[in-house]
Amino acid sequence: MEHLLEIKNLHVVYKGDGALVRAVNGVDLTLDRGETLGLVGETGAGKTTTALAIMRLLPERTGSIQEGQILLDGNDITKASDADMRVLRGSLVSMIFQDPMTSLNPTIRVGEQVGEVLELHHKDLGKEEIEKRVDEIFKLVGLPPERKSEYPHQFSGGMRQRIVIAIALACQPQLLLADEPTTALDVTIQAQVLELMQRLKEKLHTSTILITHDLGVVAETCDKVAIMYAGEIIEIGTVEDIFEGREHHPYTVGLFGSIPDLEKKERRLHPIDGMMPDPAYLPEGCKFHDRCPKATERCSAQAPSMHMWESHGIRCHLFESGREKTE
Amino acid sequence: MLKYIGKRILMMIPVVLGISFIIFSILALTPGDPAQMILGENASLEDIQQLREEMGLNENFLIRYVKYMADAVRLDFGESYRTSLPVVEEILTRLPNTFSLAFFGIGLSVVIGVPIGIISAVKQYSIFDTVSLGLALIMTSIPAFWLGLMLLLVFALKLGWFPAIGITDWTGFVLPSVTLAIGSMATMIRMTRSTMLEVIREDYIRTARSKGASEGRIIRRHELRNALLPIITIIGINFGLQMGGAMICETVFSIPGMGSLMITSVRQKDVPMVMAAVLFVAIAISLINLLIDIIYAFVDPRIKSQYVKTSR
Amino acid sequence: MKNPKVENKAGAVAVSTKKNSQLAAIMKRYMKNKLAVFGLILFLLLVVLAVGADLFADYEADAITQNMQNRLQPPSAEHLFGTDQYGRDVFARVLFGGRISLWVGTATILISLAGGALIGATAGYYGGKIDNVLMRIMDVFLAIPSILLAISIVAALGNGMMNLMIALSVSSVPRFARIVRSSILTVKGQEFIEAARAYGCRNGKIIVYHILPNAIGPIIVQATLSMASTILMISSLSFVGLGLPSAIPEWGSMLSEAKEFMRYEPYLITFPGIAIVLAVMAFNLIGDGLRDALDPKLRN
Amino acid sequence: MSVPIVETKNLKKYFRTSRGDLHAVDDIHLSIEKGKTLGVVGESGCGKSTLGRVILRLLEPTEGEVLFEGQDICRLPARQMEKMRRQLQIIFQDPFSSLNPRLSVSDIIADPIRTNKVLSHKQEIQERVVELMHTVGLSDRFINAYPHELDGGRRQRIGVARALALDPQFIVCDEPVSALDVSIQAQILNLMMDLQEERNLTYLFITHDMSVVKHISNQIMVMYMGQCVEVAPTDELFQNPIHPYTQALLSAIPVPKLRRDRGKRQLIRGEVTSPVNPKPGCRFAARCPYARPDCTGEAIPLTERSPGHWVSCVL
Repeated sequence: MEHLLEIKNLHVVYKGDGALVRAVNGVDLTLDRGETLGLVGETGAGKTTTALAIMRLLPERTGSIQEGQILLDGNDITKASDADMRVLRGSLVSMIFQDPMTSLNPTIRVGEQVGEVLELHHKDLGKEEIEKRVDEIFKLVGLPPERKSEYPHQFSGGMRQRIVIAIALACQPQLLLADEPTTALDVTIQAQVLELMQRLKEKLHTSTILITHDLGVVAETCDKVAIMYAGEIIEIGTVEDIFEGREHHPYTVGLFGSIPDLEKKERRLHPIDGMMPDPAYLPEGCKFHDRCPKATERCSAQAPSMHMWESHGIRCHLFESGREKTE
Repeated sequence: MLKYIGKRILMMIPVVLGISFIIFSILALTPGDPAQMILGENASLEDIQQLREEMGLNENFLIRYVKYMADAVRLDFGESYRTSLPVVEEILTRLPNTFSLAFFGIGLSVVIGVPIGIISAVKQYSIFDTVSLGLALIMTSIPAFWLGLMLLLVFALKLGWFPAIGITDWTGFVLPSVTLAIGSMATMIRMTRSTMLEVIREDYIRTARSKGASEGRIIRRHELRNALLPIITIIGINFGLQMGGAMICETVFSIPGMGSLMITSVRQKDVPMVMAAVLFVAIAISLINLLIDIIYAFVDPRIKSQYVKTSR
Repeated sequence: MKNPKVENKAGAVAVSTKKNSQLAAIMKRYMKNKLAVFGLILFLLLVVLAVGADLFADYEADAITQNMQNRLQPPSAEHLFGTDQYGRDVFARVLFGGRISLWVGTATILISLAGGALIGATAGYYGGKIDNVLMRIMDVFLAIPSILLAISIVAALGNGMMNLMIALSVSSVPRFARIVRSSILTVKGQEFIEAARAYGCRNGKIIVYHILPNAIGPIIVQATLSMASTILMISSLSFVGLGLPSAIPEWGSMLSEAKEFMRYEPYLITFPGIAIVLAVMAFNLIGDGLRDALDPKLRN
Repeated sequence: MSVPIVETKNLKKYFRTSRGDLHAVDDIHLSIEKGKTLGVVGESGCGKSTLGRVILRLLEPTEGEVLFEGQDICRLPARQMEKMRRQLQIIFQDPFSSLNPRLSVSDIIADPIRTNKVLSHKQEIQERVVELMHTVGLSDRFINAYPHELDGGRRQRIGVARALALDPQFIVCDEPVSALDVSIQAQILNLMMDLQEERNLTYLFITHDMSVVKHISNQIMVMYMGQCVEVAPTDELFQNPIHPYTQALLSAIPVPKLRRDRGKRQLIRGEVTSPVNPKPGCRFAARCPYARPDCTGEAIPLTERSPGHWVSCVL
């Protein structure tokens, strides 16, 4: 079976003044039709960079894909021309950005901003036809179509994120990249937007990569989870593997230990000491070794590879010979 | 929208009053007795005293100001000490020259400077960008009157393409307009470039890219409009500078405008003329800025919607 | 509970180990900018020539005393820039003209900076009604083009160096007041000011210790750029005969006097003009360079 | 019951706006016992940050009292207030704007000590700074570093050290971990809880994150549009939320556990508006699924449903 998206050994670097920032270091991912993958990690883990690489929207002068393939529907888009990419963006793959306050153009009516995607990808549609479609999309995301001739500043944050979603889904793309779509919103609004995304996903059968740092959001919306650390995927699996499985990468253990648990009584949290390494100066060996409570000498010398069994994979020497007890 | 325009016009009144008060106060410091000046060296003391009385010069400063403004509202700005004619007449013959000069100057700098700024920003770090920034740097550093002299020397005196003196026909406007345009063109290039660069980095440009829009379309539809909004304000601010520049330029090209009028009047201590001239120029600038504000409100939906839908 | 574990791993974070390394960092960024360094060199040259003008020429003999046998000499080894219609050495006059421009410019900037800082800081820090009244007055001043304001003041007070300084200062105070106010407002809104108030810092100390060091950057930049425009203004006013008495060597008045001879003696208008351009450019370049070096966006 | 260390009585803070009075804090009564934490939760714009600032008198209240150990600090003359400030400190959300970028770490931490002349010798101050840095888990090699050279977690530790410098009794924590990544967030939360135990500190902990607030608080107050809609001991509030807004907030938290009924939860309609010239009655009524005619029109007082559990709702 052909995957909708297959990323093989993706490396992305940014060239700043002097320093070479290695933001993504060999990411492998597959996503099938209709699936939702949660891409989890802390600031600087390389989540957004991965998404931008899929969109081929890395900052022109500084960011570049150094190595690897991104197969979208079987075609390697790392080699696609700019013109071909423009045809794909918005129609086959689209992206939702984090901050709804800044991701809409302040001087264009929201209806036109939604209509523009249709205009770009359905050249055969007439003006009226587009208007009709825009109305439908507005209803779909729960916005009154009468308000399509208003400007972004007249909408609240939650409404704007609905407009952003409308733009992303207007052409019914097969792949949606949602970069922290609810982080900037209040909890009750976040719940509304998540519910909307869930409903649309079921309706449109869109595959989604949901980038987030919130494991709660992942638990509620995703089928598969990939956890990133310092530009690598260090653990991947189904939600069951990640949330209910017994074996985990030590970083994943730390991540879960950091979240205040609503049900447990215990007061102290169990975070990992230290912090993520600067991607301009990555350590030798396993990139997590200097924070890892289980690190051995080998960890600082040799980078571990991903050890898979069934759907669950962990990038750690501890799991070299298959399932091992971590506790 | 009418409400907005009305509000803006009302807001102009205290500014104009303020300007007139400041200028009136400054000029009140002028040494010398106007009555003596008008009547000449040999006038008798009684005559001078009488004229002072007639001109109201013996009264308190504030009362003189109020009287002046009361007359000014009726478009009576007094008579020139020099020619004894109403100052308004002279000013009205000269104001259009200065005004059109400033207008041509700013028009030229916008037409040339804004596109250069846009290309510079889009092609940041290119040779074009470097060269245009370098040019802008030189252009801001050249004093307009010296540039005027050099242009005059080369194109009027040496090559004889344009007249060296006065503005009998349109050719007379060419050199002074170019002179004026150069200075503000530098501002236009730099400001357009920097606002454009800011817009290029905005999130909504990334949104437009992720829709699959082409670079050309992104520039035309998404970047230009947002970048040009601040430029409108800059044009307004620059207009004031241009009026000042035009007045200096006039002396280089011997154009009968407000500049030469003011300079002669200042030298001869013709206070009513100076007062009225400054007031007229300042009001003209305020009007232009008012116009700019209204245009801005029309093109920027964020301001427009505040007034169109007051119910929300 | 015990104290939490103090971090001990060295990590890869490079941090300052000496105090006042920030100034050094700004200098380093500035020196990386070639144009800015060029501006600095121009400026130093200008200062050396202006301050040391007496080493190259004699003020009375070369720049002031008329010498009619020697009038309108083209540039030569003896008179580098030629002589003017009164036979005075143009090179000497350009040198001493630089001294005048620098002196009047610096004095003007200092006066208007002091005035602007006082008004702007009061308005920005106290806010409310005081702010409103002060800023409306400044707006009125800003509505008059500065050259017009300066001309009016010169008209009232008459020519002369002191009056010129007053005229230029009055017309640039509002601009400084604005920039000081806005940079203070930016800093004032930040949480560390609130923190300082929370531990009992008084207003005076907050302004001097917490606000000013953070607000000073844009003010210095503005002062440098204003120096450029002030030099332009000085020469413009002198050019139309409303600045300094014409005997004093000043670039603008030199150009004004040379105007009628320019057709056959173009060098008379060339050298003073270039002098203005270079001086103005020096300050523009330094201002731009400082702005980039101080830009907090580049710092992170 | 012991005497509360901090108390407010019908505390109000209104802001004048062009559209009318914004009731940012409207009639808040609260009391915190020594060594305890009161969590204040609510969505953006509910007035929780304003409340924190009014309690510290960084903003003057429009009406009402703030009592610290029984003394109304809002009526203290300036000199006495300066002394009082040593007892009351604040930790901010933004680890970027809360530290003066022109000061080194040692100057930032030492400034409160110097300002209040707690210590005068350079050497003593320096020693105290190092001690404070160790207390918050910072290596003293950062003593001459500048804030921009450090990451968010370390900056936040500096903010904590600065707040501790005067040995205060009460600290307002205004979203101190919201800008941080989870693992760093957990480090800072642990630090704050340790400090509380060690020094018997009292916290007012402002946050929008229900799971964080549950973790650190003894008592929680839920705010909506400037008003307190429900206040209760932490466990009581989570087990038995009464106000529909509290219920909605709790059900909206994404829980990092797999549930059978994934994605199905109680949603509330609409969004928060700002409380400008609000009408009397329940401000949540417009979004409330159980709204009735008697929700609006009259002010709804807080009533005690079970010991310590107060709710403002007609239901």
